[in-house]
Parts: sequence; C-alpha cells; structure tokens
Amino acid sequence: MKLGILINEGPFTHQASDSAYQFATAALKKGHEIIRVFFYHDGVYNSTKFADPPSDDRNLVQQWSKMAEEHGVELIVCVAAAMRRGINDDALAPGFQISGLGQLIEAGIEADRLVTFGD
Amino acid sequence: MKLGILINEGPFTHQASDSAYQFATAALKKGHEIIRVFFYHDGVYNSTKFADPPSDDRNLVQQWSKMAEEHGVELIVCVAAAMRRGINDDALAPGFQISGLGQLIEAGIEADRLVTFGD
Amino acid sequence: MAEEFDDEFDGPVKRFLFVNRKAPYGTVYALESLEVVLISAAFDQDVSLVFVDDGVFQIVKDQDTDGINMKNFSRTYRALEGYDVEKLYVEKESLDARGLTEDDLLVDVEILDSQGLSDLMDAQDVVITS
Amino acid sequence: MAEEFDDEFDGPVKRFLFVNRKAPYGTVYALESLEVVLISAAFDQDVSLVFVDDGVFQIVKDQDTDGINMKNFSRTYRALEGYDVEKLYVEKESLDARGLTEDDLLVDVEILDSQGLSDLMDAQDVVITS
Amino acid sequence: MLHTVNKSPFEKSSVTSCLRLAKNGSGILFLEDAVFAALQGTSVSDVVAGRAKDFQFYVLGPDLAARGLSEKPVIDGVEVIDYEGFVDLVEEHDAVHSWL
Amino acid sequence: MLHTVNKSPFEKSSVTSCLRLAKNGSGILFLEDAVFAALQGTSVSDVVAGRAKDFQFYVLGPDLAARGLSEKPVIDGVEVIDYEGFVDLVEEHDAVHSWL
Repeated sequence: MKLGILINEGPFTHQASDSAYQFATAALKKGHEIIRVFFYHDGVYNSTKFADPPSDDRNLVQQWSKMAEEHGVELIVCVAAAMRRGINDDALAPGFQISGLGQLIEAGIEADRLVTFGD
Repeated sequence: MKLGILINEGPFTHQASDSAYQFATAALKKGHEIIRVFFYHDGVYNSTKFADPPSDDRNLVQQWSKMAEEHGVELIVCVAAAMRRGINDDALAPGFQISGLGQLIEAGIEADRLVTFGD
Repeated sequence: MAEEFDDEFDGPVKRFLFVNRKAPYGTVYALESLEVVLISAAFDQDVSLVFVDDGVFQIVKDQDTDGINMKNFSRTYRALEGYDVEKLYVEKESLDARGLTEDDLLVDVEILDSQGLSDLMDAQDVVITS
Repeated sequence: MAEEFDDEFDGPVKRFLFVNRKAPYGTVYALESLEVVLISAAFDQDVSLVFVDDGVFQIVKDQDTDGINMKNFSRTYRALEGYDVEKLYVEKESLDARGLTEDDLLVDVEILDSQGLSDLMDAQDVVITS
Repeated sequence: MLHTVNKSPFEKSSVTSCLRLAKNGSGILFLEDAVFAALQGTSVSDVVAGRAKDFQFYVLGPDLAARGLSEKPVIDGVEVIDYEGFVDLVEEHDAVHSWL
Repeated sequence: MLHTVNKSPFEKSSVTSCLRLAKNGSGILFLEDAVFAALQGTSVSDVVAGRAKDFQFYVLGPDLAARGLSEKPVIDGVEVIDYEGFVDLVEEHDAVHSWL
C-alpha cells in the first residue's frame, strides 16, 4: 500500500510526531511504501536542525532525517506554515524540503491512504 | 502592581501569546509594571526573529520586541525548552534573552501577581 | 477505493473531505485548514467541507477581530464558491448545542442531522482534519 | 498577599502551587512542569503539587515507555522528596472517575476530596499551570 | 482567587473542572474559546447559570466580538469586560489561577 | 472507514463526537491519551461499552504500557494492537478519519 502521512504538531509538545514515526516505521517494516510525509501547522517545527534535545531523550528531527536517508521517504514542509513560524531553508535538517500545500493534496490523490497525526 | 507573565504557547497555533500581549498592553496603559514575561514550553517560539507572517496579519514577535524596547519589559526565554525546540541565541529577536527556569520562580516571588497564558 | 475519471483531468478524482471541528481564533487550525481547502480547489477533486462541534463557529456572521488584533478570515468562506468549493455541510446537533441556527451563518450550507452527516463522511476517500 | 519570613532566607516565602491536570506522554506539559518544580526547590519557597483530572495519570505506577520510544520520567516524582518537595495532593474524585486508587500511585500523596482541594488551592500565592 | 478559563466548554472539561474546584466567592473569567460558556441558550448554559450565586463570572468582550457573538445574550450575572477590566480583576484578587 | 482518536475522553469531547458521527460498522482506534477510553471501571466505560455492538474498537498497546495501564482490564470487545496492527487496520479500511 502507498501511504501518505500528515503531521500537524511539533516534535515535543504533542505525541503526534512520535506516533507518526512509530506508525511509519511499522509500515516500512511491513513492506509498504510511504510516498510522502507532509508537515503542516506546528508540524513544520519537526524540520529544524537546531533542535537539541537532552541526550537521554529521543531526537525526532534526526529520526525523520534518518528515515528519509535510509528509505527515501520524502519529507515535505509547508512553506506558508513554515514562513510564519520562522522555519526557512537555513534551518532544514537533512532530508526535509520546503514546498507548497499542493503537495499535501497530491499525496491525498496518489496515496492509497492518508493518515493524519495531530493535536 | 508588579506583574509577571508566563506564556506557554507559540505565536500562531494558540491565542495564548495574543491574549498575553493584549493583557500586557492594557496593564502598561494603566500604569502597572511588568517585571518579566517568561516564555516556556512552545512559548519559546515567540522569540524567533525568523518568523515571517503574511503582511496582512499581526507579527507577535515584533510586537513583543517593541514592547521590550519601549517599556523596558524583560522577555526571558527558557533555555531548556528553547534548546530542545531549536531556538538559540542566533534566532533571538531584539529584546529577548535566553535564561534559566529560575527566572520564572523569581518572577513568581517578586511580582505581586503571576498570570499564565497557555493552551 | 472508488476512483472515477472525468473529462478534463486525466488523474483520478477523489472525494476529499475537510472536517472542521475547531473554533476560530482560539487556535490557528481553522485559518490554516482553509488555506488547504483553497489549494485543493486547483486539483479538480470532489471537495466537501463539514462543520461540526465548535467548527460551526468558524462560519458565524459578524466576526469582528479588531479588539483582539487578529486577522478576520471569515469572509474567505464566502469566497469558496468562486473556487467551485460549494459542498458545505453543517451538523444540526452541533448548531443546537451551541444555541445557533442557520440564520447565524455567513455562508449557504446544507444542514444535516448526525445520521445524514455520518453517511456523507463515511463515503469519502480522503479525510483531512486538523 | 500573605508573606512570611523564615530564619535562613531573607526573601519572602510564598506558597507556590503547581497544578497538574494533564496526562503524561500525550503532551510534554507534565515533563516540562516537573522541571519547573525541581528548579523551584532551590528557592526555599513553600511548594505544593496537586494532581487533578488527567494529571493523576502522571503518577501511575509501572509506566513503560519502551514501546513508544519516549523518556520515562515517572521516577522523578519519587525523587521529589530528596528536594524537600513533599506536599503532593491528589483529588479523590479524579481518581474515582478514572478507576484508579491510591494503590495505583508510585508516590506517597495526600488524597483530598474536591472541597478539601478547593480550600488548599485557594490559599496559595502563586499558581503555576501548564 | 481569580480563575481564568480559555477553552470551549463544548470541547474540553476545563470549565467543568474550574467550577468544581474553584472556591465559592471566587471570580471566574472566560476568555478566548471559553467565552462560549457565558452565552444563554447553549447545552452548557444551565451548568454555568446554576453557579452564578457561587461565583462572580466575567467574560472578555473582545473575544466575544471576534467570534461574532457580541449580540448574543449572556447568562444573567455574567459581566462583560475588556482587557483593562481583566487587568483590574487581576489587581483586585490576591492570585490568579489559569485553567489550561 | 477507520477512525482514530488520540485525546483523553475525560478532557476532550473527541471520543464522544467520534462515537456520534462514525458510521456503524466502522473501526475505531484509541491511541495516545485516548487509550483511557478503552479501560473498564471509569466514568466513561459505559459509554464506550454501550457501542461495542456498533463498532470494532482497538487500542494501541504501547500507549497503554507507557501510561502504566497494561494490566488494567479493557472493555469487552476492545482489541489491543501494536503499531504493526495499526498499519494493518489502515490497509483493511478504505480510508482513515483522525478525530483531532
């Protein structure tokens, strides 16, 4: 199955990005394809390479980057949501790209299922 | 009256920072002193100078900076909450300073009232 | 999954449902969701919006945000028709619980009971919530 | 506002109340609030914690976060005593609604009914919530 | 004590919790999405109105206006205030408890 | 349709809204703080149990374990699954509706 994933919250305040990451990991393990992870609303905060969590905690930004690298998962950050929140190209961790909201609709069209994680 | 203000959410997703700003503006107008605004949890996102909201919308980061400049209001961003969220000195808008959580407790001790705005 | 092909567009047409359950201004979700809806109009899909729970407050008339210094985006709902987004549904039970009637709303909507809305929502291909 | 002065500290001692109303892990508030409580211990104030509503889940025993890959910070509540933070209160009604009892909790707390908790909370100088 | 609540009573339980745990005689201010709790004719009106003897209720007018609700009748005993009134309330009460 | 709910039934109305608006025969997955809705002996157990004939309920085990609730009995008819089971549910249903 081709999956699209929408993440609406940042990497700390809500469990959304954690749940999405665990879900995505399980889907890849079962051989499904993740055609795109789209970061919207506060979800854009998942993309900043400056995030520096305590060493005894998980680092979701790095986890997503690694998934992009190892599995070719596309990580798209909404440009409009990112701009107003102060996320620009200079902040992006590896594997993340800034693009338009059309990429979310396209994911909805092309994926067999779109799964949303948020507040 | 000496006021301390605690802001727990960022500048877009929740109204918290807006409400706090309107409250602070009214308090200054009435001649009260704001001894400190403390930004915690996602509130630290209020401090990034890279925020670039649409021109027809308010810019809370600039509003807070201006209040700091015009009224000498101290804007303190929690270092621990900021680090994990990717906010560091390079990101700070004018008037914001990064410091420790002790500044929140101190504000609670020194202010006549501590008022919290959050989710 | 049901997929149809229309005359002018050679991709699949899917039924997209945008579910609005949150009040405006208290959070940004209503505003940013509306931005997605506007973009979706460019993709020639079968788009529906439902307003349930506090989402019905998004389309209440006479919003005046001057006193809170936030952008009043409620007029944009009126502009949806110009984007060919014309399927707007509201749950009657949500209006009733909030003391609102159709007269309080700033756009034309179809009012459905929970059962009718349930059927409509179940028949969608892609559900986007926020 | 009531202000007392104690022997060792020449600033005012205020009654600080930390109100925990949110479950752990679903949001970060419980974890980050606990960080504030630990810092507050250094200021020799009169610190109390209350756990009401879903906040009671913060101190449920046997939390095991391996399956969600998040940090299990529940042991820190046990360490509070070492910081002289010893006034922990739980609302009985909140426990009852969630099917929990004192045996489910990982720290010693005082259980109060709503009325008792109401009185306690009303007598505070600084209330910090998140 | 001044209590503030900012969440919709239709969506979250914070209004209910505040009404249960605030001490009689307290002030309770509804702001942001909690302004819905101040309106007559809703599914929660009776709950709030039933406590009008126990508390002094306030609602933030600018938040009502933003949501198109300025003309809707508020529950008897609820006072509509602006941000300056909010500041006055904070001054008049000895502490503030925000129900987040 | 697979419905997912991630908010505590004690704090937010999303479980209630999902139960009102999901079509009979749907699957409903409780994850994150919504796992509380799957437990026996709470103030909302009867509401969920009363719909066990209408829906197939699932609860995410890792979220129960994180919250120290693995040993608590779940409501009859609720199936405990892991993240791989979540993926299977998404595959088995024709679409997913997240109640945020």
